[in-house]
Amino acid sequence: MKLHEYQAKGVFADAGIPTPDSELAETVEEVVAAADRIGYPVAVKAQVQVGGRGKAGGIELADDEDEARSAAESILGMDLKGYHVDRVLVEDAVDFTNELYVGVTMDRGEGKPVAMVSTRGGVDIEEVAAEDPDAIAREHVDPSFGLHPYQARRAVYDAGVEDAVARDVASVLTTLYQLWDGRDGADAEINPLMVTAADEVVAADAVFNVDEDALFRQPEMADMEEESASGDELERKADEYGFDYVRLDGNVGIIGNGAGLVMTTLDLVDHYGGAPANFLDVGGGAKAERVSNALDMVFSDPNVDSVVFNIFGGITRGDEVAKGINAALEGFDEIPDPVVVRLAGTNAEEGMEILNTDLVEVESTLEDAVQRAVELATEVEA
Amino acid sequence: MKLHEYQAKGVFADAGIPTPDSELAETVEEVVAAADRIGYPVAVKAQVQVGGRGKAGGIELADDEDEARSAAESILGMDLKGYHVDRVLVEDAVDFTNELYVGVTMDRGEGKPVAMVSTRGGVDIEEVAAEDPDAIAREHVDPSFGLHPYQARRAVYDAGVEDAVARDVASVLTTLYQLWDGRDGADAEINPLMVTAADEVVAADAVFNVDEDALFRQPEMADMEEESASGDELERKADEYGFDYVRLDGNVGIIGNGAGLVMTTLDLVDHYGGAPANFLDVGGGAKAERVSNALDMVFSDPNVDSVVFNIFGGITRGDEVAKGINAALEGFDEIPDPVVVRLAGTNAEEGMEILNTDLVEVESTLEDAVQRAVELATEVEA
Amino acid sequence: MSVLVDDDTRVVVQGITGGEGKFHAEQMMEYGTNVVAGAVPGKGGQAVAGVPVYDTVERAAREHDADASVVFVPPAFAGDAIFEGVDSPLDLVVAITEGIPVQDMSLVNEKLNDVDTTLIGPNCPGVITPGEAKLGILPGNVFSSGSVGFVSRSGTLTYQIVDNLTNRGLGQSTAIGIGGDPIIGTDFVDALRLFEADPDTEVAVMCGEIGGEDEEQAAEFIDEHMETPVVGFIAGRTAPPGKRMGHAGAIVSEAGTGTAESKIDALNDAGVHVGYTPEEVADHVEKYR
Amino acid sequence: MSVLVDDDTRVVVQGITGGEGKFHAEQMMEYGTNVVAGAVPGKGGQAVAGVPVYDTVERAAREHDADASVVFVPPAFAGDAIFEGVDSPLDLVVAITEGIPVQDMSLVNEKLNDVDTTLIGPNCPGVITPGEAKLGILPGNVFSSGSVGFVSRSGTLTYQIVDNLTNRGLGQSTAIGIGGDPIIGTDFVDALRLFEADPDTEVAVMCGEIGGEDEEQAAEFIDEHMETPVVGFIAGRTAPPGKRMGHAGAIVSEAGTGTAESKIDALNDAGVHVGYTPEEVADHVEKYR
Repeated sequence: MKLHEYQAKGVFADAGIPTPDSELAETVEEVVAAADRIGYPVAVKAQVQVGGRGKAGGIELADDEDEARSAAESILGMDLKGYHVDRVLVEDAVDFTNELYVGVTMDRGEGKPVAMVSTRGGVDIEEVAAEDPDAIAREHVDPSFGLHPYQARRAVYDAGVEDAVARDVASVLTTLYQLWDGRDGADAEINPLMVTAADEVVAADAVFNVDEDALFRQPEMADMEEESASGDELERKADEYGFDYVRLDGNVGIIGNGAGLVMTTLDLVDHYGGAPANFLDVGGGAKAERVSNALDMVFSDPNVDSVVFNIFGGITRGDEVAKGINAALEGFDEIPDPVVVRLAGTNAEEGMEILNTDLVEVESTLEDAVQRAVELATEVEA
Repeated sequence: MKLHEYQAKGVFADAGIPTPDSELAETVEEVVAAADRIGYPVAVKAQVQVGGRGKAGGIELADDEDEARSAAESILGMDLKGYHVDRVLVEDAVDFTNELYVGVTMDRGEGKPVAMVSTRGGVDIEEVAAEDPDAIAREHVDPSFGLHPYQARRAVYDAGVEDAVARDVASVLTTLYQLWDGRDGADAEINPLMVTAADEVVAADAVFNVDEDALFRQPEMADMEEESASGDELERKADEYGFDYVRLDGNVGIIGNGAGLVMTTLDLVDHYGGAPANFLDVGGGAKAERVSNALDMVFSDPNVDSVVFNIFGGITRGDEVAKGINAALEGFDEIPDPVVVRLAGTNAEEGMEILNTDLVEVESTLEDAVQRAVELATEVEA
Repeated sequence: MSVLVDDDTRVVVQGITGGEGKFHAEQMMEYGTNVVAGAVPGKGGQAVAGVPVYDTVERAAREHDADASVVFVPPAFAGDAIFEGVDSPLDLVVAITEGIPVQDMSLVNEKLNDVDTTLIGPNCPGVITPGEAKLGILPGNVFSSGSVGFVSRSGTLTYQIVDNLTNRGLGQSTAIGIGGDPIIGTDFVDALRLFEADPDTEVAVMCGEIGGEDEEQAAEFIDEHMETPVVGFIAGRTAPPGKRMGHAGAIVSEAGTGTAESKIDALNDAGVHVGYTPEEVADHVEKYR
Repeated sequence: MSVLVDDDTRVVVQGITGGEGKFHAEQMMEYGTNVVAGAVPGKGGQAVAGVPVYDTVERAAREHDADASVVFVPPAFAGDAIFEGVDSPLDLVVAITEGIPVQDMSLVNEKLNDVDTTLIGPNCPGVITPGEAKLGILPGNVFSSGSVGFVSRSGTLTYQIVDNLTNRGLGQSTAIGIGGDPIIGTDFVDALRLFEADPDTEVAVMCGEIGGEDEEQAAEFIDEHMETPVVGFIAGRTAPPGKRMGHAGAIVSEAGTGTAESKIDALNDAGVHVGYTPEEVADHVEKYR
């Protein structure tokens, strides 16, 4: 779960990290009023959760009221990489001499948190990491001890941060780690952490992503979780249904249980010359309602020409899954796209017998099911 | 640094540990008013930091106003093991079915915190520990992880706490550990943790000692540190001077630097047939003022008949120490008791030469100095 | 022979009084697993699925000489349950629970460095030695006894490929579902090391997926330390970069590591035959019989 | 020969820009200690006492191939400084600082279980191999080179007894002040183990005090593992129970353990001659020449 920039800045500021004076605004007049209060120049920044807002026109500087008004008019209501901008952050435009990067994340390879500092802030840090890994000082943290003060200092000195702000940057990194640790952060980043001519540091941007699995114990973070303004209506729907769903470019709809098996089904569609339309993992079990929701999702995608429904029963019994599929499909007046079903695992044979072959085609192996779905999609396409 | 019961209860209550309704009172009228508000029966408890207050008459129960008044009259102003009682805690007298013990301390042998639970509360837990160690369930804690929830539960179940309150006792232990950890506790204890007929738990007493060395980062605890109402005026004086001082029963005053060396000097006094009057460690260095203060302390003790002043210079130079001793003694019109000085270590010889032998006797070995001081004390005594 | 579990393994079910815990305790016993006790705080003294329940894992383990546990505890409490299993102490803890906060697992991971306990999972189907014992939720009927050591990040994909093997008469020595979470106990290298040391495992199958570098590390281990032949499978070849597909593991990082291609290349370089379909995996395994 | 330090030991002084740090850095160098650098955050690039100062211990150690440090950092920051020394990584960290919060040392103690660094102290005078190197604040002139291994909880008492030894011509291989705090790095057993393994230590002296059970554990170790003869001294025989005498270690617990009597008895049972005065210690040591 990602916080908006303004939310993350609020969290950081409450913890004592310096942030620029700023105000959230939803109308042009609010933008102008905020800018007048803060004082020019200001930055007007679209509050949508996409990277590269600046390049996409979602951030403008304004030196006076006219510019603020025009920035607000151009950004509010704009469509930014599929996201509608309905709020902007009006912020004191900090005059800086230097831009740093400070971040904390989980290094899954090590199973440990890692705290990072770089003097190459203000640019895409992943590019820096790829081109010049040594430009980022990294401290792996034993999470039971937390980030030791000496580690924060070492990261700062190893990164080559100038002496005048070294102590302040170490303090920001320590606070960021504590926030990350205390609020179940997934990623916490300040990029750039600006250094001003007066040798002060200011968090000019703020990223804070929370571990979704930990929201139960982070009520404040959960409160900040807003309807994720996903650009894709189907992905929004998947969120509602509680499916893992990713929309792709092909025309073979795919439904299955378990991420690995669904990915494998995608791979097989590709292997047999088809193109997957989506990844859809219904998860454990296959109650009629979930089956129905899954089919609804796939049928809603106009690109889909055929569907392969692949369930490996495991503990769930195949006959129950079959009943669920029958019930779900009987709810449709007309089946929008041909569906190929393959059931395996416990009571798979009983399930295959139960399936209403007026509504679905049945195959007994994964390979056959995928090939048949690819064939059907090719026929429809033709 | 020990908190008073009322302070510790405040800290515990703020952290969510149930404590009885109570009120601090300094006069008989305040006691009665508090008791009326709380409702009878109440306990009236002397707020002095000594063990065994109950047996010594420092705690009385009152069923009505007359009893409250009489309890207040007898306890307020009393002398309890050398401590003047000027405040009492008036407290709802909890009706209990069971008394438990819950505590957290540092196990120095293991270098780890230990959390403890026993169903043998309400009595001297050290006696329980000595007679029946298995009656106390102990969980050693890795301080980097803190007390795991399963450890709190395990301590409670291993102690044999009844099911009805097991969860609440585990929760109290967890909170107590967090307080101990977060507030730099030395010892944190609830004895007894009462179990009521309604299966509720209530902290009927509260002990919280803070690591003196950590007071710099525990401003709240430091604020609670009051003038420790020590029963012994000399020990109060030692606190002011910043000496480690313990008053003993003998007549040979002892001053030295370093706890081990001072203890050894005591042992030698005993070894040569004398009786130490005190332990006094002046610590590192021996500036004139500290020497003077140390001599003032020892001379203030009417039991003292002679003094042995034993300094091993180490990095401190013996000639400087000697100058300090001279200057200090020259400040006295008359030296109250004979002083034997022995200096060793760096520049010891120069120091011995400098010493004003009109004011002090000089010996060149520890053994000789102690023997001479014992002799002098015996002469005076005779 | 087998690794990790066999019919001597004495199992405590943590969370046996919950719906899932009780159901799978029964399923495990039906399969033949030696489930000796359950552990649920506050439920000590009860009996569930025919075995006694204790308040603490330590007591359950002590009373019944248990050496393993299976954790069916809700995610908010599962990290603590794993610590409890580790500290009881048990040789093996299998954590089925899905959705444990990643910071909890990072703490568990730190603890595991200092102890001898093996953790399988979390968010995994468990481990099975066909015909002897299963610890977890794997459907026993898919598996058959034999000499293929099987290790996989994915649950249902395990069932799928094992099914292909079983249908060809290629039974398994032990199958280990290591789980798809970002931080897990036993990883591919750990599992392969066990199979390498097991005289009755004649060929190993490792079933990976995009994301992370565990498969690449496994390839290095295979190259340097394994005599036992290994057959590979990598799910997610067609996953677009930067998209999250179910498992936290299944994120392709931007920098081009962790892709299916890099994993398959690494495995091929280590002499591993990588199947492109489940049937191809079975084909490769068959060659090593 | 010696233990822990010699003239090859390359020393970083943590806190070298402070008054104490600078003074003792100079004293150590004057004694012959190979002090190669200082480390103080924010003071990198300066030079103090003739050696360069670095912002981090790691950089100081890397640039100068250092293997040890002495910590003269105020108590509020000393725990962190010890962690930094351990993690730089150094073989030996000697912490002189007095008054470190005990919970900080408990965390350090936990860390030391997992690493190879030896910690001496805190709240100790340091360690000296006479004629070669001293790390700490011990007055070098009291010590003389020889074959007595010396270990003590107490600073000035060490100087006293070593002085008695030196005056008799009983020089020391290495003298270790382990410190009087409740939680310390190297304890008696660790130090005695080093002396037992050192071919040039012919007799060991351990100078303990009331409180705790370290001396009793040392007695057990001597009984079971030592060939080298040991002479003992216990300070605080006349201390009344329950009184705190300076060192946190010097508290006699109520239950009767940790008393001078129990310690002396344990040592006697292990064949250790215990001196009742510093001179008696020297008498006993003399017998073993």
